[in-house]
This record gives sequence, structure tokens and C-alpha cells, in this order.
Amino acid sequence: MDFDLPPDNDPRRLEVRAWFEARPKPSYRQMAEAGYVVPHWPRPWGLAADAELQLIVDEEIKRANVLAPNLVNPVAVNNCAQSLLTHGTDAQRERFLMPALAAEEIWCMLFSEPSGGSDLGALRTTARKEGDHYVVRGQKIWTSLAHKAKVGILVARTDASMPKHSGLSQFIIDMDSPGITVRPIIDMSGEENEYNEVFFDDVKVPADRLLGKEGEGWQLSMSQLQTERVALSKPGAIWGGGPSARDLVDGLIEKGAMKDPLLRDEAAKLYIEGEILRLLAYRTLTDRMNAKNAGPEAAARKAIAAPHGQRVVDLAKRWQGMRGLVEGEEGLPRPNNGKGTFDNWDYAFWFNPAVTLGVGTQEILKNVIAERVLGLPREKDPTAKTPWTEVQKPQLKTAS
Amino acid sequence: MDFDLPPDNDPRRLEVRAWFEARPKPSYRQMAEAGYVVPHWPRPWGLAADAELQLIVDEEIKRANVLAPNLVNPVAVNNCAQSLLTHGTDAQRERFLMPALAAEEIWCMLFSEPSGGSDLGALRTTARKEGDHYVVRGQKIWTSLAHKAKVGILVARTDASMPKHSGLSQFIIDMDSPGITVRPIIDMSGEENEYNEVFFDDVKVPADRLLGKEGEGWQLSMSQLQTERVALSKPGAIWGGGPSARDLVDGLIEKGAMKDPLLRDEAAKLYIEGEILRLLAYRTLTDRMNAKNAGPEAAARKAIAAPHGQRVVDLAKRWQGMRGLVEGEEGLPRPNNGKGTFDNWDYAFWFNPAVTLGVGTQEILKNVIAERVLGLPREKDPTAKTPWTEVQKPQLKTAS
Amino acid sequence: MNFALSDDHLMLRQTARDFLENEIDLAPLLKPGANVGNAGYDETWRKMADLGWPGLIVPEDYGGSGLSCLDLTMIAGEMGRTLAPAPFLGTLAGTWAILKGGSAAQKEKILPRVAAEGMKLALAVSDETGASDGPTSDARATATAGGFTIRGAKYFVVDAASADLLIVAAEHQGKRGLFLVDPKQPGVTIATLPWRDITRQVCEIAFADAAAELLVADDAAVWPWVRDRLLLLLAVESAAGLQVVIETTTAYAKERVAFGKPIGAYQSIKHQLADMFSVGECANVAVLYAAWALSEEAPRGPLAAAMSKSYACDAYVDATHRSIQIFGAIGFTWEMKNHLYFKRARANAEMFGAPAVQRARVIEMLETQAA
Amino acid sequence: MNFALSDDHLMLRQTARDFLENEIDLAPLLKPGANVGNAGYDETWRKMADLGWPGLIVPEDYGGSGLSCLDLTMIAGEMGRTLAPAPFLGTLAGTWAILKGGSAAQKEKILPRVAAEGMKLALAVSDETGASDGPTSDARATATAGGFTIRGAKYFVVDAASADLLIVAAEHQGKRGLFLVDPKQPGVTIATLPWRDITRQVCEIAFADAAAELLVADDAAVWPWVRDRLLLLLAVESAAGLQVVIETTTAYAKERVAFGKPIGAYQSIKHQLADMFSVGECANVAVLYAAWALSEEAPRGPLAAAMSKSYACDAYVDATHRSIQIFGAIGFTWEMKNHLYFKRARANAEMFGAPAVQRARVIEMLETQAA
Repeated sequence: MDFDLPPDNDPRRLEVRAWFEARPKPSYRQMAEAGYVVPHWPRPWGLAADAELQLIVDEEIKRANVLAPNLVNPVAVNNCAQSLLTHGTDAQRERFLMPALAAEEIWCMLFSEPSGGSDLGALRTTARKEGDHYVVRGQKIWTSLAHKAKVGILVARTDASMPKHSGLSQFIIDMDSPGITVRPIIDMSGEENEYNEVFFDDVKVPADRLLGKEGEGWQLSMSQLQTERVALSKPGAIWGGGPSARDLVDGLIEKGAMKDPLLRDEAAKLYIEGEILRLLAYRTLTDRMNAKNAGPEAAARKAIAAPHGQRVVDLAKRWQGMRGLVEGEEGLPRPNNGKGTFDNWDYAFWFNPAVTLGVGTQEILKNVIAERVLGLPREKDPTAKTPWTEVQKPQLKTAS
Repeated sequence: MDFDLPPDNDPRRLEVRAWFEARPKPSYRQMAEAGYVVPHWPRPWGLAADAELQLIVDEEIKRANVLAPNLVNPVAVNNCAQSLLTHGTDAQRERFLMPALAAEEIWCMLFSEPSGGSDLGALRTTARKEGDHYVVRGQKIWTSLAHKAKVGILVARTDASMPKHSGLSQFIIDMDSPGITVRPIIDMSGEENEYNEVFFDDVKVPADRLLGKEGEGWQLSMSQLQTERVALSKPGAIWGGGPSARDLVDGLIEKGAMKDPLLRDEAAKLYIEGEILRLLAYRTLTDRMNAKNAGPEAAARKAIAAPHGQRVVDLAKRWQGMRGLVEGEEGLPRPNNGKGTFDNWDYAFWFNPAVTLGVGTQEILKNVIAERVLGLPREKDPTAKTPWTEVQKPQLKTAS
Repeated sequence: MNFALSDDHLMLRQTARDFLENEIDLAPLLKPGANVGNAGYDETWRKMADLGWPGLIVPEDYGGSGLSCLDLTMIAGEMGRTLAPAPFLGTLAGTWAILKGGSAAQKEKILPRVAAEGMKLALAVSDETGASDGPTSDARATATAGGFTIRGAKYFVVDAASADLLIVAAEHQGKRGLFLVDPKQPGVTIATLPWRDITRQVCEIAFADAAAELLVADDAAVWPWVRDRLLLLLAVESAAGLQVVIETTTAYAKERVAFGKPIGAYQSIKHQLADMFSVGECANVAVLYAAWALSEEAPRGPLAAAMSKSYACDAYVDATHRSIQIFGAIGFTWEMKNHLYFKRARANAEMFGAPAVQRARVIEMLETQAA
Repeated sequence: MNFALSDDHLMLRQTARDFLENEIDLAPLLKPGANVGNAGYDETWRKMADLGWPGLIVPEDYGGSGLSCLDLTMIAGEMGRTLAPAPFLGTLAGTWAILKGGSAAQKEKILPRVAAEGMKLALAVSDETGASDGPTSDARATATAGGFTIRGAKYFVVDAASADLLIVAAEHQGKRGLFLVDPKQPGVTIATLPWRDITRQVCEIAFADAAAELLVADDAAVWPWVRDRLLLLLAVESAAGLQVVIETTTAYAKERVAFGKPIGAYQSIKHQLADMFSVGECANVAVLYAAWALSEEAPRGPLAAAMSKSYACDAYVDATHRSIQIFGAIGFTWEMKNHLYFKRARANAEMFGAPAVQRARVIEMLETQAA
């Protein structure tokens, strides 16, 4: 066991550093061609890198003060592009991969629905085959980047006679196709954030945009939601981004707030939990390095990280007292020099309820741990085996 | 609305007080004949008292420094005697009621089983009819007072061909019948407390000891578990007895422990919750006085009282530090001059896990609130409608 | 003894509920970019004036209804249920200050106008840190020929921008006094803050030698009495808002389906709602007791007020957060009411001393008793 | 970097597990009236001595195995899993004190006997309040011709009654020094306390001018180093015991049936176990990091030790309580092991500074860093 990170004089590190020093302001196209966008991919796209090299690349990109590609085009780099690599046709790979990795075409994921949420299998958007194309009709919600995206990965129901999970398929969508309307969602923070509603009004999608085979939509979607690019995710309060418990403690010390023993104790609890979350991320990384699947600690980390982050921003907000209710009052200094969307204590707080929402709520996460890790009896979905058309008979809303 | 209790000069109070002043050391027989043991009962046993008069009687008994009858013979006075009043035969009433109210015969409740616990309907003790008597075979557990009791109220299965709740009947048992063995249970506090295991090895019970009709055992048991004699239950940590949050705060102030701001805040939270529990008890009382059934706040009180009590004794114990691990170190002064079993901080702490155990665990209590008060969908017992003989086929343990 | 609400109280509450459920429409606040300016503050106040609500606690001698704290609770609770945006809290605060601190003449001059004309008041006590207990203050009063002038600033003043008369805490000769200040004079500048709880108008006030009339030279005997009532008021609002949150979230859990069942059929949701319900019952009784104790001027009144504020606000904050969780993503959007309740809960918790501050006060009071 | 345990570590752990699961039988402690006297302390120690465990951390030069904190964790964890009653903690504490504070001659005199003969040590630092950080102490040392004598008392001394040699913290010339004391002399009276955790021997010692030999005149440079390792040791025990609690409670929840289902099928039980599991993972990694950091004498070592003690002990206390809840009434009886783990958890939490004390230290250390 060794908790030290690859040292400064690590030869692989030096090579990467040299590349960036030779190119002060590299384009993402350059980085993509050098294999630094998806180092863990096979060549030509990546470097077939082991986890440690991936880590080195991450750190050197940060050191070169370049915004990480997975922040510029997250859906492609973190979630979906890999499916093209594994399930796409040559033509699809040829057409879409490099522009995506070079961040020349932003992608979005068209998954969640107003009626769907965590029960993705209950989605209602349909894709009807008509000769050489499909016709898509329905609505998606919580689509991040839809307003910027050129490409959308859509999951829709192609066969309603099958049970809920079996009748789904995935498509690669041109977001500028006629019939697509994108409407931003205003969240409770009052900000027009990156989330959108997307409406499909009989949108024509060429048949060759089917990703994988018909009926593979569920499996593809699940793998895309799982795909976690190995990364030393710093335990920021908002999905790993934004302020961390370290930022909280540094800020409170700087402000001389630690004199209050109650705040001191709460801050210490959060600091300790935050450090542990870092360690769990390292552990997951090590497992990958040792070519093992992420161990149970990965699930545990997810279950703990979200409420942890909420308590971090909550304490910072409570410390502000009345002042904290005034819009724009950040109280503590911006973490990460305010680089990221959530590197703002005030915004991070009013956004924080979202962290435990959406796909994979805490309840579902805990069920997963209880069932898959601890082997306790499984929760049954009474509608899982029924043809979707049957399930639909009693018109019921479905939960997000 | 009026939060004042009946004043000192209340005529009804004066009458009761006079009675006790005339009898410095009354016997329970005297009190029973005066109707002061079960004032809410009809005459001749009680005074057909409204809740306020019950309250007055409670307070005057306390003032006369007499140990409350419902503490001397709790099972009879609080739970079971009422069933004889309503469902018993004249002969049964004649034979059993007065000795019970006069505390001349202590009663116990033979309900829980090692395999049963909160799922009382799954009990396995059987009572087989043989001519003019029943033969009882099986085991009970967590029977308080069994070692002192002359009379036991037993619920056993008389018809296994019926579903779990329908085949049960109740009996009035002589605890000294041949074939009954009582064994005390040592709990984790190390004390030989009032709980016992009771074994029935083909015990003969005369048929005229059947309480109510065959098959009424479930309904009778439920009503006996519900029966809550109106009382200003002081929110002691252990089922209403033992130290309360007030005792905690008084003790900590006396010890000068409140300088620690963390302890101060925890103590304040508990004090507030404790005061609220008192108020909820008053509310329930008022509802009875206004001849309404106890409102939802009664269920809420139960759900909150148990963990509240556990936190009270936990804080007192943590305050002791290392010293608190030494057996017999009570730390804070004994509440109620150490009168009751649990009026000892050390014993109350090491006993406290029991408070959320046994019949009506927290989970069940919350289900009751969610289902009966909030009207959320009910949890189904898949075995509820099946004949018990069928349920028994796969031999499974059942939860306590 | 009788802990049940009297029929009069139940009727009072029902009247208020019928009126507010009818009148209060938060829809304009659920549009993108909405702020307290869209809340219909003044119109609502006018309608309340028609019902005589401005004078609820004004003694009958001055043309008010002379309601006790307990009576008031029936109406204030409904204000909390509906988040009714109106200068209700500010006017109550000002009225209490005048009732406790004002001279007969001042009462005679002001209270009838409050009761009859719906004159709006605001009480300016908090300093820049939000501390309101004095004795220090960010504003100073200087005696002049005609009376006093005030220089400095007050912060987090509820309903100041809409007020017709300000009651201002300012230092004078080492004590904190209360002064009457006409907001409509050049020396007074009022800025409405971009307050997260857009159902409430919260302001900052700057005083540049503003003319003022002395109400009381030392508010040590006045402010605590007023503060106890403000703590109760916030507790009442919070406990009542909590009930709405429980009701709406429970209803949603019954109709919303996930994985083939209503989400309310999952034990984790059931138990969360059961917890919210139980805590809600606790908050209700804590608030009623405090209201009764203050009505009776009972010795435990201040203790009860602090306890109810601490408990009800903590419960409200927790429940409004859970409610968003249970609603799921939709509950996080601006167009739903969930966030309005969440923000009201957060704001109420901080006003006039956060729950932890109240808990520290509770122990202090108990220590004083014991000593 | 590599956070996985090496094969050597895994093997070390497996060996310890095989031995202890075989040797440790808590059954005698589950009989009514049992106490630490029934725990088989000495027999177990003899068997451990055959494996060379007394000398685990004794350097090889002195005939020990010279294990690092990380190595030791593999074995200490198994001790925690099985609650193995033996003078293990006391001897480690004493060895650390001698390693850090002893002269070459003293090490030469004592350590080989620990390693070779299983000589038992105990470290007496705590005063009557349980405080162990000094500088004050309930015992005073006086210089004499031959060396020193100690007068006073020490409290909560683990493994004192079975020790062959005591290391005692006593005041001398305004500093707290450490002294070697032979327990088998008339001036030393050792009473075993009725400690709730009957798997551990905890004692009080009275010194009436007991002869003593100076180990170190000022333990300010020695005790903190020893304390960090003791905090780690308690954290390791707790995190490992927590694992057993999770395993046994999960197994029970699968087989135990209520209302027609295994109780583990109810979401409330599932989620409680999932929480226990997640927290358990956190405790494990916190402990491993602290063990590594102390092994490396890394600057963050003391911080990591305090963090792991605070976190693991809180988690252990919570889980052992829940475990009794989930087992139901049976889990509350003396004949089940649940209460042994519960009591070990409560005791570990208090030793050498409760979790809240450790958290205060964590912030202090961070403040010092920042300054």
C-alpha cells in the first residue's frame, strides 16, 4: 500500500508535461489527436493508458491551465462516445468520434422524461420506423447542454409490445433537425442553468442513426450512465464540483469563524468525511489500476458524497446568518478561483437540492448497495415483465 | 385553550385528598373499593371518572406518597383487566377482578414468543381442546412479572387451519399450574430484570378459563396492547419512566457541565423535545376529556418518545466520559429520588436499547402513521390470508 | 385545563383560511425572474385592511380587535400556510413596539390609524450582522431642538419599503432607544434587498440626520417583550407552512408512480413522511403552548417562545428540503412552489436569532431559574 | 501509488484471522454474572506469545518482528473483530512508550523480554477524569538516592492487573515524566474496575511511595507520538469490529422473517444496513490511511490518526446500537454477543479522547497549518 501520487520526475509525467510546454495554448483537436482527451481509449483516439497515466494526464492538463476536455464536452467524453466505439458502425465512428473528442461538436443525452426520472424504463418518447427513417415523438427533460449541443444521444421506445426495458433503442440525433424545440429550465436558484426541456414533434431520424440494434437501448443507456472515466474526482459539494469540505474549513479559518465550538465541530465532521471521500476515490482508482472493477467502496462513496456536499454548503450558508439570504452573498472566498459553474458558495447552496435528485436518487443507491453488495432481497417492479402497452392502460404519472 | 391543570381548590380534588388524608397508609384493597385504582371504570370498580378526575386521582395518589396501583399490578390495571370487564363471564369477573385491582394477585401477559416478537400473529404456542379443558404447549418470552404473577393472560393458537390472526384465543391461566416453568432473562445491563421466558409443557387449562370466544384472541390482544389508561405520563427516558430531559438539564446545570457549548446545545434540543412530549401527552388527555379518541398526536408522541429517551440517557452517559464505563457510576443525581426501577442513570442507559424493541418497533410505528394517519399504501403481509398450516410449511424463523 | 382550540379560535382560523386561499395567488412569483415586486404586497394589504387585520392586536380602545397572541396565532398561521406576501409582520412588530414602549399620546396618535387606515409600520432593530438584541446599534440618535436626528443604518428590516412609519433602534447616551421616523423624508433612504424569500420584503435603511421622535430612551424593557412575540410569530408561520409541505408532499407521494408503484408505497418515503408528520405535530403543540403562555404573560412565556422558534424553524427547514427530494427533479424548478417554502423556511430560521442561538438562550433561562 | 493491500498484508491478516477465529471463545462471557475474569486473558496471551505477537512492533534488533503501524493494523483489526481478551493493547502501549522514550539500556533490558518471554506491559497515563494528555497528573515522583518514588494514583489503566511492568506518567519538577514501576511491590495496589466492556481489563492503581525508574523526564516529546498510535489502534479495532457487526446483522436480516418476509426485504432495514455498510467502508479507508501515514511518519499522521479515531468510533457506536435494534429483543439479551460489541464500541469511543475531542484537535491542527 502506498498513498503517494506519481512523483514529479515520473518519466511518463515528464513526457506529457513536455508536450504541453511545447504547446502553450493547445486546441482540443490537437489534444484529441495526441490522445490526451480519452487516454484510456485504444489508439488512434487514446493512448491505451492505465489508470495512473490517465491520472498523470489529468494533472498535467490542470497544470497547463487548460480546461479539462471532459468539462467542455462531458456527455461525449464521460458517457456516450464510448458506445460508438463499441457498438457504433464504422461510418458512425468516422463521422462523430473525432469532432466530439475535439469538442467541435457538443453532445447531449436525451434520457430523462417528465414522467420518467429515475424509472428510465418507463419513458414514453416513441421512435416509429417508416421506411428508411424513424419518426420521433415525445418530450425529454433535464437535458444538460441541449441548448449548445450539435449531437444528441436519444433513447426512445421502438416497440411498445415488449416489456418496459426491452422495447427501447438509441439514436444519434442532429439537434438542429426540424421538429426539435429546446427550452431552458429555470431552477430554484433562479439561474438559467444548463438544463433544458427538449420537445420532439415528429422528428425524422435516418435509419442509419440507430445506435447498436433495436431493443438495445436500455443496456446502452445503463452502461453510459455507469461509465465513469477514472479521475481523481475532488469531493466538491455539487457532483464533485464546486466547493469542498477543505474549501469550507480553509474559508472558515480565514474568516476567524472557528471560534464557535458548534460550527467547529460540524466543520470537523465535514472535513473528515471529505478526506475520506478523497481516499475512497483513490481506492476506486487503484482497483481500476489493478484491473479490478470498482469495488463496493465506489457505491458507498456515491451514497455518502451527495448528502456530504449538501451539508458542506448548508453549513457555509448557515454561518452567514441573515446575510446569507441576500442573493449573491457568497460569504466565503470562491473555491478554484471561481473557474467552474459551481465554484460560488451562494449559487452552490441554492442549487444543492438538485444533487440528490435525478437518475439514481439516494433511495435507489441504497437499494443497490443493499441488494447487490449485501445480497438482501430485491425490490420487485410489478410492471417489469408486462408488455408496455398493458402497463400504460391505467394512465399514471411516473416518478422523477 | 387553557394549559393550567385542575387547581388545588378544585372540589373533586379536595374530596379525593380528604379520603387519603383520612387514610395515611391505605391498602390497595381499600383504594380499589373506593374506586381509585381504575377511576375511569364504571362502578362498583371505578368512579366512571372523566379524564380530568382520573388526572386528579393520579396526582393525589402521588401526593399521598402511595405507589400508583398501575405500577404495582400494571398488566391488570393498564392492559388486561378491562377485557374481563367487557368480554369476561360473570364468574370470571367475580373471581379475578377485585383481587387484581387490589393488587392481591399480580397479572402477567403471555404474548411474545421467541419466534414471534412484533409479528404476534405468527405465534406458535398451541391450546388443544380436550373435553372440558385445553392443553397448552409452547414458549413465551419477554413476559414481565411472570416470576411474581399469580394470573397470566395467554394468547395461543386454537385452530391452525385458519389464517394466522383468526386461529388465536385467549385464556386466563393460573401461573402455578403444573407444566409451567418460568426462567428469568438476563439483559445486556447484566441485571435480572422483570422479564422472563415461560415454558408450557402440556399445561391443562379448564375450558371455563377461555376469555371471550375461540378465535377472538387477536382482537383481544390488540385492544389490550392499545389500552392506554389516561395518565400524565411524564416523558421519562425508559417507556415514560426513569430520567427525563428535565432531570438531565437540572443535573447538568447542577454539575456545572453546561459550560461545554456542544453539550449545551444537545441538552437544549432534548429539553425542548421533552417539553413538547409533555404537551403532546396533555393534548391526548384533552382529547379523551372531550370524549374524542386520541388524535394523531398520540401516534406521533410514541414515535418520538422512544428515540428521545435514548438520546437523553446517551448524552448523560457521554458526559461522564471514561467514568461512565464503570458499572454503577450514575454520574447525575437519581431522578424521582430513585423510586422507580429506572430512576438510575447508569441502569437506564445500559437498558435503553430495549426501549425501541419488542412489540411495536419504530418501523411498525412509522408504518402505522404513514398508513392510518397519512393514508399511504399499506404494507402487505403475504401470509395474512393463508391457513397457518400452509404458512408453516417452510420452517422459517420469525422476527422479534 | 383544556388543550383543544375553542370554537371561536377554530372559526377565526377558518375565516382566515377561506380569505387567504381565495386571495393569495403566488403564480406571478413562479415566473422566471420574478421578485417580491411581483408579489402584490399592497393590493393584498388593502384587502386585509377591509377585514380589519392591520388592527388585530391593536387594543379595542384604539379601534382595533385587541386579539391575544393565541388569537393572533390563528391568523398568522394561515399567513404562513399561504406565504401571503403583505406588510403583516412589519406592522405587527411596529404595533408591539408602540404598545409596550409608546406614551399614551403616541399610542393615541398612531394606533387608531393602524387599525382604521391600515397604516403600515416597520421595526428597524437589526445591525449589519443581523444581530437585533442590542444594546449596540449601527445607528446613533442626537438630540436637537425639535427632537432627535438619526444617523447610520439598519439592516434586514422587514416591510420597510412599504412602511408609512418606521420604529428605529438607535443609540443615545449609551443606551439603545426606539424612535419614530417618517420614511418619506429626504434623510431616509430605503433599499429593498434581493432577498431569496421573494414572498417577503426585506430592506436596508440609511439615515442621514433623519428627523426622529423618541419612543423610549432605553428599549431594554421593551425589545425583549417585542422579540418574544416576533419569535412566536416566526414559529407560528413555520409550523403552519410545515403543515402545507407535509400535506402537498403526502398527496404527491400517493399519485406519483415509480417502478410500478406509487412512491408513497416505498417504506423509505413512508417513513420520511411519518417523521415529517410527527415532527409537525410537535411543532404545532410547541407553538400553541408558546402562544398561550405569551397571551397569559406567563413566566415561562419567553422560554416557550424561544423553544417554539428553535423547534419549528429547524423542522420547517428540514421538511422543505425533504419535500423537494420527494417531489424529485420537478420540485427543484422555479415554477413549483417547493422552493418558495424552502426559502421562507431558511429565512425564518435566521431571523431574530437562529435555532442554535435560541437553544443557547433556553439553557441560559433555565440556569437563571435554577440559580 | 497503490491503495490495495499487498499480498504480504493480506496473508498476515489471514493468519491472524485463522488463529483468532480458532482460539477466541467468548461463550464464557455470555453466561450470567460473567466478568473479565472469565475472559481467559492469560491463556490467550500465552498462545499469542507462541506466535511471537508480544514482539510484533519490537525492532528486530531486540528480537521482535519490527512491524510498521500498517503491518500491525492487519493483526489489531482481527483482535477487534473477535474482541479477543488479552493484554495486547497494554503491551503495545508500553512498548511504544519505551521505543520512543527509553534509553538504549532500558530498551536492551526490556524489549527482548517482551519479544521473547511475552512480558506484559501497561501504560498508566490517565488521571481521574480520564484525561491523558497531561502535563498535569494525579501522581507525583520524588527523586531518592536509588532513583525515584511515586505517590498518587492512575486511572483507567488498560491491562494493569496482568502487567509485569508498568510505565507510569508522574509529575516531577513541573513536567510530566514517564517512569518504570514494578507492579509486584508493596507500594503498588491495583484494582480491576467493574468495566462494562468485559472483554478488556481496565484498572485503577494506587502508588504509596512505590520505587520507580526514570524513563523520560519530560514526556511532551514522547506521549503525543504514543497517543497517535493508541488512537490508531482504537480506530483499527473499531473499524474491524464494525465489519463484524455489519456482517452478522446482514446475515440475520436475511434469515429472520416478520410478517411473511425476511426483515431484510423491508426498505427501512435495507437502507439502515446500506448506511452501515457505506460508513463501514469509510471507516476502513480512514484507518488504512492513518496506519500508512503513521508508518511513514508522514506530517499528516497525527491528523489522520485523530480523524480515524473520531470517525471509526462514532460509526462503531452507532452500528452496534442499530444492530441490537435489528436483531430485536433477542439482541438485547446477555447471552448474545451484540452487547459485547456495543460496550466495546462505547468504551473505545471514550478512551484517550472522545470523538468530539478528536474533532476539536483536527481543527486545531488545521489552524496551525494555516497559520
